[in-house]
Amino acid sequence: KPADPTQTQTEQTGDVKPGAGAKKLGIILSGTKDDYGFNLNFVQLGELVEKELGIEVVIKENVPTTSDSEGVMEELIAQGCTILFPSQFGFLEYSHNVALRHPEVAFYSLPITDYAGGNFSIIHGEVQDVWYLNGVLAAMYSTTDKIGFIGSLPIPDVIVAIDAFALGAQSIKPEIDITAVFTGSWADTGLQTTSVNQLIDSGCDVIAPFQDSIKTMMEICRSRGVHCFGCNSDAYELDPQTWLSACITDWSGYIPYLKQAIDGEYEPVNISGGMELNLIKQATFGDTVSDEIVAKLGEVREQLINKEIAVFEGPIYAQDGSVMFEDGYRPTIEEINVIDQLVQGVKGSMN
Amino acid sequence: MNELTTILICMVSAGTPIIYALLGDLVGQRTGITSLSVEGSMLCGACVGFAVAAGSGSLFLAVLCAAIAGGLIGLIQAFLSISRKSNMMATGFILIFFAQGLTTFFGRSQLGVSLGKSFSLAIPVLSKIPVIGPAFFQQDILTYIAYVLPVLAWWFLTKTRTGLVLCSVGERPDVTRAYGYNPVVLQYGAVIFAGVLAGIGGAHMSVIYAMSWANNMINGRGIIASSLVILCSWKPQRAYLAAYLFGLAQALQIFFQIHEVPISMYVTLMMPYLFTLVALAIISTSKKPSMPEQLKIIT
Amino acid sequence: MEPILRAEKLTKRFGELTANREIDIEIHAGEIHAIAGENGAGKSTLMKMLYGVYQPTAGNLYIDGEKMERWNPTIAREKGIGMVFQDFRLVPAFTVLENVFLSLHSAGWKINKKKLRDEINRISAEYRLSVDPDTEVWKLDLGQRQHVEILKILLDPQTRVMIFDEPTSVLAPHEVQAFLQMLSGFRNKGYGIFLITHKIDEILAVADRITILRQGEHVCTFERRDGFSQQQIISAMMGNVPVNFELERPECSEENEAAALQLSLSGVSIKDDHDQLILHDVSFEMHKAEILGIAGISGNGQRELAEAIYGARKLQSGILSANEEDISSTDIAHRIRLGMRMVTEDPIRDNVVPTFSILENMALVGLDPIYRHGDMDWQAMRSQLQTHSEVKTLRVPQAERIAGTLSGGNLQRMTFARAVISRPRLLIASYPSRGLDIATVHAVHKTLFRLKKQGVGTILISEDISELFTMCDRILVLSSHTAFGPYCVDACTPNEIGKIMLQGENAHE
Amino acid sequence: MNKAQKKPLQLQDSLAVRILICVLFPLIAFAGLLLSQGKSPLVAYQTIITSIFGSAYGFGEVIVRASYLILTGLAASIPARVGLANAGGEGQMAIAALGTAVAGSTVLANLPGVIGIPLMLLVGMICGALYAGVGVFLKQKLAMNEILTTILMNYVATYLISAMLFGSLRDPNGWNYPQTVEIAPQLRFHTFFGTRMNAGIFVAIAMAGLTWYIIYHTRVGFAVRTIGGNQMAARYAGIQVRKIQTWVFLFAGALAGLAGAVMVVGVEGRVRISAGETMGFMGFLAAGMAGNNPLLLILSALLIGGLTVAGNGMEINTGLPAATMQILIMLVLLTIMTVGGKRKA
Ligand SMILES: Nc1ncnc2c1ncn2[C@@H]1O[C@H](COP(=O)(O)OP(=O)(O)OP(=O)(O)O)[C@@H](O)[C@H]1O
Ligand SMILES: Nc1ncnc2c1ncn2[C@@H]1O[C@H](COP(=O)(O)OP(=O)(O)OP(=O)(O)O)[C@@H](O)[C@H]1O
Ligand SMILES: [Mg+2]
Ligand SMILES: [Mg+2]
Repeated sequence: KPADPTQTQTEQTGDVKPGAGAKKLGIILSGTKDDYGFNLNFVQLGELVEKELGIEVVIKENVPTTSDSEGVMEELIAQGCTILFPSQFGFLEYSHNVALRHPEVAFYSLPITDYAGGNFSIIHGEVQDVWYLNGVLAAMYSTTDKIGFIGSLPIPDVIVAIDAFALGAQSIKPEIDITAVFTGSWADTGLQTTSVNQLIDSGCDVIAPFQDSIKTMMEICRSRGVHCFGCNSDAYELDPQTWLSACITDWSGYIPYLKQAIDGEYEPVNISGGMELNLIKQATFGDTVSDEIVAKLGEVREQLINKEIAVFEGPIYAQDGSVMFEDGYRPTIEEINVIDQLVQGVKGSMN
Repeated sequence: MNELTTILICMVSAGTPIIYALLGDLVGQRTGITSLSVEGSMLCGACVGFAVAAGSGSLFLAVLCAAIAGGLIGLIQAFLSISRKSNMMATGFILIFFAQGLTTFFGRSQLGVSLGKSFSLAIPVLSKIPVIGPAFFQQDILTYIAYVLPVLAWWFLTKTRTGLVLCSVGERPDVTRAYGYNPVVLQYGAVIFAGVLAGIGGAHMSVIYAMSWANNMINGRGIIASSLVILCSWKPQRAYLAAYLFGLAQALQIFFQIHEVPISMYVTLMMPYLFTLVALAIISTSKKPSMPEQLKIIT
Repeated sequence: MEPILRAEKLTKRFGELTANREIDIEIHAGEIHAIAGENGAGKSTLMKMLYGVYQPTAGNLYIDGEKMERWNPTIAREKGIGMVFQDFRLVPAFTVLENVFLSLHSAGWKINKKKLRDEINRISAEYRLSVDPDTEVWKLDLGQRQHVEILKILLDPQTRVMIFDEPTSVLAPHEVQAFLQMLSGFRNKGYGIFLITHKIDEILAVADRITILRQGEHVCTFERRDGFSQQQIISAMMGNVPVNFELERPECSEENEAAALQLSLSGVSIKDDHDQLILHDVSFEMHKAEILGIAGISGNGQRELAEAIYGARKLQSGILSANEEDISSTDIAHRIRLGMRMVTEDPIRDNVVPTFSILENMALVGLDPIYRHGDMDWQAMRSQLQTHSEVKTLRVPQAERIAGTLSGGNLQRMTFARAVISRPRLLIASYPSRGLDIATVHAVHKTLFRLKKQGVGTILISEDISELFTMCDRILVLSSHTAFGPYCVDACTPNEIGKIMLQGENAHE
Repeated sequence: MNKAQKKPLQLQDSLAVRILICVLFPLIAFAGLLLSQGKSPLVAYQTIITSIFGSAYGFGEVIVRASYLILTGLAASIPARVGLANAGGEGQMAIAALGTAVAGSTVLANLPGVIGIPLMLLVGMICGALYAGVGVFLKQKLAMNEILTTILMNYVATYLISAMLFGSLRDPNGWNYPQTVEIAPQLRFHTFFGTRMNAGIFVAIAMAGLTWYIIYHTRVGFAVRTIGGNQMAARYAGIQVRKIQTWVFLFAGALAGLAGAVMVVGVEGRVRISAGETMGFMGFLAAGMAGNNPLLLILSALLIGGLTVAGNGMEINTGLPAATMQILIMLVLLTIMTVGGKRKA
């Protein structure tokens, strides 16, 4: 097996930039590729990378979010990957450890933290704007004015999503009824089924899941004649009639950074942004979403991008009536990321 | 909709797959063999059942194929734990992971597939009864079968020759042999039967309950079903109690959250396991031993 | 006349051990054919081959003169051979009726309880068997279980030959007579019967023919028409070695007696396994170095009493004391330290670890454990074992043999020897001579006497009144939930004791 | 013993042939799957060697996994020797990991490593034993079947840990993600050769050896084996069966707990939601394959660890989904069960 000249050189001199001349990009997933959710999202990244940058993409599924992932990353590097995408927060610390050992490899991590530097970059797509849009969509769409949200575990992304979603919906119908339940797991089919059925029985006609695998919930919604959002990936084609939309990563915003790295001009970045940076977007709208709603969504989207409005703009009250953000205050992304309360008007509990 | 009805519907649908797997393994355990692999059989049944139902539109074919798929896992369990006398629990775990691998790999093509039809079948008059009608009689054929299955199993195990011989294997295989029956054949039959029923339970889970195939969708329900046999004290008629209690607890996991019952969500999520522990504590106070003797020797 | 079943040069080997060597044997209709021999002579093995449980290593079987190519219990049953095993072949969790149903292949695929129950009751009435068809077998005592076994055979219309392996060893004395009469009844109906027993008088009473085995070999066969005597049979079994079975009851020396353990019970009540009071208000004092017999029909609380004294069962009320010390609520370990040892009525179930070797089993409250660097020194313990004379006199099998493969008699000898070599001060022996051959029974008795001389007391539980009278100083009788006595053997007769045993039962009913 | 009487040597009786079957059959079967997917089996199999033996790192990974599996395997196999079954290694390990992580970031955080690390391990053992203690308590006091209770308590443990990690134990500086505070750095095991390999493996092997010695060479072990062979006989020999059963069960829990502690002290440094997942079940499996023999367990744990690592490598190399590797690993284990079974004649 001929040694990779770039790699050898890197090890010897160390002055070649991380990821320079990369031939392989590795993506580390905690679940399986085809979940019509979080992990499929990264498969779409892989496809885009292969198309736009012409380098090979290796995806490693089912990696536990423990230090075992370090071994997997080492193996990926051993097999020639010089750009790595550890997909989620669970890999953060371990990928950072590996990054320290392998300065020749470029890392792109997604969650907000302060690990950026050296060969370790953070590009975070902020979810609140898009979930706000989803909330607007849901409120306009619902006829019963009851909406069910199926959360997994109360991690920051999920809490921010529920809150943003509720605020969006309340911006259209202030009295709208949003019920949030948690299944305690990312993809328990049985609990998903029970949740959807019981939410529909209690009057919900729009379901918004924050789950890894949404197929089952789509099917139940379809069979019971209600509508459903997706989560983290564009699964419009699953069922255009039942599908509403979803908050998904806009990988086009990532490609320039990758290209820079391959060209040997890697600079560590620590970016957090939303639709304005093309890091995140709303997925394809379902066939039943009316032009009127689409138009309204377009309006709000512009306002959000122009910062005319902000999702979390005070006064914002928590469930118990306490003030989360003072009148007129716009919290920073770091502050948003550590919200640990549901906003007023949401039924449900995270304790 | 009436909230009680909602809970009952969820209870029945969540309990049905458990009834199948539980009764299957109960029969197996009566011959002295524990098949933890019913979890694997359920997975295979769910995957194959869904694929066949989606492809053919026939529930009958789907159930048939699911039963065969589940039975094949049962066959491997039988071969290893009977002919090779391997450790049953370890074999069970291996088969669970094996089935996970197989179904994840071969089920990929089914992940995005829709059934396109529902197999529910309301029973004419009964389904009109308020509250319980929609809960118990607006279900599907597999659920209705599950209503009579424990009674059937009870009748089979206590009234027929095959059933009695089968139970005698779990008590005293040497006596069974002395009576002129072949314990090995019976054990094979029972363990394969456990796989078959679990496979059908799996098909219910994917084809009827969730109406889709998802990776690892059984998620421990088979392991629970297998251990609920202990809660049933190896008596099939208690399967109603065990399975529907577990189903009820699953329904309440979400119900309590929707209705803002002031209990920590972690406690509501723990409910199926807590319920079972409490039920076991209550049942364990009765002294009379009912465990098949051969099971004792193994554990 | 053609024999129903004839075996030719049957040989059975287990590994290096030849359990049966080239044995010829046959059975005719309407005869009782007794098989006798010492423990381990190969009687059970031979019968198991005749019934097809074991495949012979060599030799042939003929039914009605026809050579059998394939032979197993199912075929045996079809050909009319039935067997009652030493350890019964019943499913304890099932009722009598269910057990009978399973054994009767002709009874259809579905159980018809009414029909079967009538059938059972009919046969029971005919042969005076006492079984309730709807009781679970685990609730029955051994005699009743035997009746169930016999029922199973009788209900099968095919049956022509019945094999009984030590049937009387589980019966109370008053039941033995009835059983032997029943056997004669079967013979008169034309059944051929194999009867294994260690009791010569039983053989003399009913056998038409006797085959004697010794160390796996056929010694000789006696015919009743040629006449035979007890002496003849015994010398054939023992290999013509003259044996003196006379015993002299010894006295304990005073200094030994001073050191002995003295036991007393006052107002003791005990419950049985089913939470019923089985013994009520039992009080007695045991003298030092005394052999105290416990007489009574089995099931009257003998086992419970023994367990209570040993600490395996708790007292409902009353006080148990040893040397004036109240030990009512102490555990087994404490009583072992006090010097109590117990050989239970079912040593295989209660005293033996089947996966262990004889040596390892011997180390359970027997051989003193010897340590080297904190590690158990099995080598030294083996040498230690050989120094005990009981190992030889009781013919304990080799130290390396795995307990699970030994015959019941062998294991019984092992447990008894173990208790003796562990320096006991009080020995509780339940039915120590049950299922043992005469020579071994003699050795057991001699050992008990020797212990007595050394100041060791014995509680001897037995149903055999003559054994009790030979061995004991005093006899306690258990009957109708109470203890009568103890009676001094010199001051009463076996007849009186027998009466108390039965009268208690009558009063109870 | 009875060599003379032994049946003629059958092909499958030979150890070499057995091992060959265990290696060849899964590889051939799996090659079929690879070929059907248009992948080259040779390239894939080459990765097995390179993943495990190609670098110190890969080998270290095997060792790290084996150290958990040995401990959870012991936790499953020791109770089996006194007639009990512990299916709760999973929960005991997880709870112990949590306890260790909390201790390591609070009360023990300021201790030097020499004192702190042993105390950390002790905390893990106590937590594991306590959690197992619930199961054995319910068994001895309420006659509740310990298999069922321990299995259920695995699930309960998951939710307990979730509740803790999302609640009071959440790291305040962890960007609101569910994880405990990291333990003090001096309380971590030193790792060797730039791999994740650490002293955990020595702890595990020492425990396996200790268990083996206790069972086969001490008076307590003799009592344990007696109980395993015949509880009644043990009782009549004055052995306190229940007491020993209880202590053995607690010891088993302590070993599972030690696995949790080793995980935290060795490689993780803190606890996250899925820490140690399936290690309890895999340990059960390893124990079953080893026939509950502590020394063979070391081998089966290394085997399972090696297979997982090789599986990762092959997945990356061939681009096949993770599921195929799971199939391969389980094929190997199934074959071993088939060929290596019939331990009890
Ligand atoms: N399954 C077996 N495996 C090995 N050895 C055996 C087996 N069964 C019996 N033996 C041995 O064969 C010999 C004969 O045993 P058998 O049970 O036939 O004796 P027996 O005459 O019935 O004795 P007892 O009067 O004690 O019942 C004994 O030494 C016994 O240990
Ligand atoms: N639950 C029950 N129902 C009805 N009868 C019972 C029950 N349990 C025991 N018996 C009867 O009680 C009697 C004593 O039973 P058991 O076999 O326990 O006696 P034992 O203590 O072994 O006597 P021994 O030690 O003298 O042999 C038997 O006749 C049995 O039929
Ligand atoms: Mg015998
Ligand atoms: Mg009795």
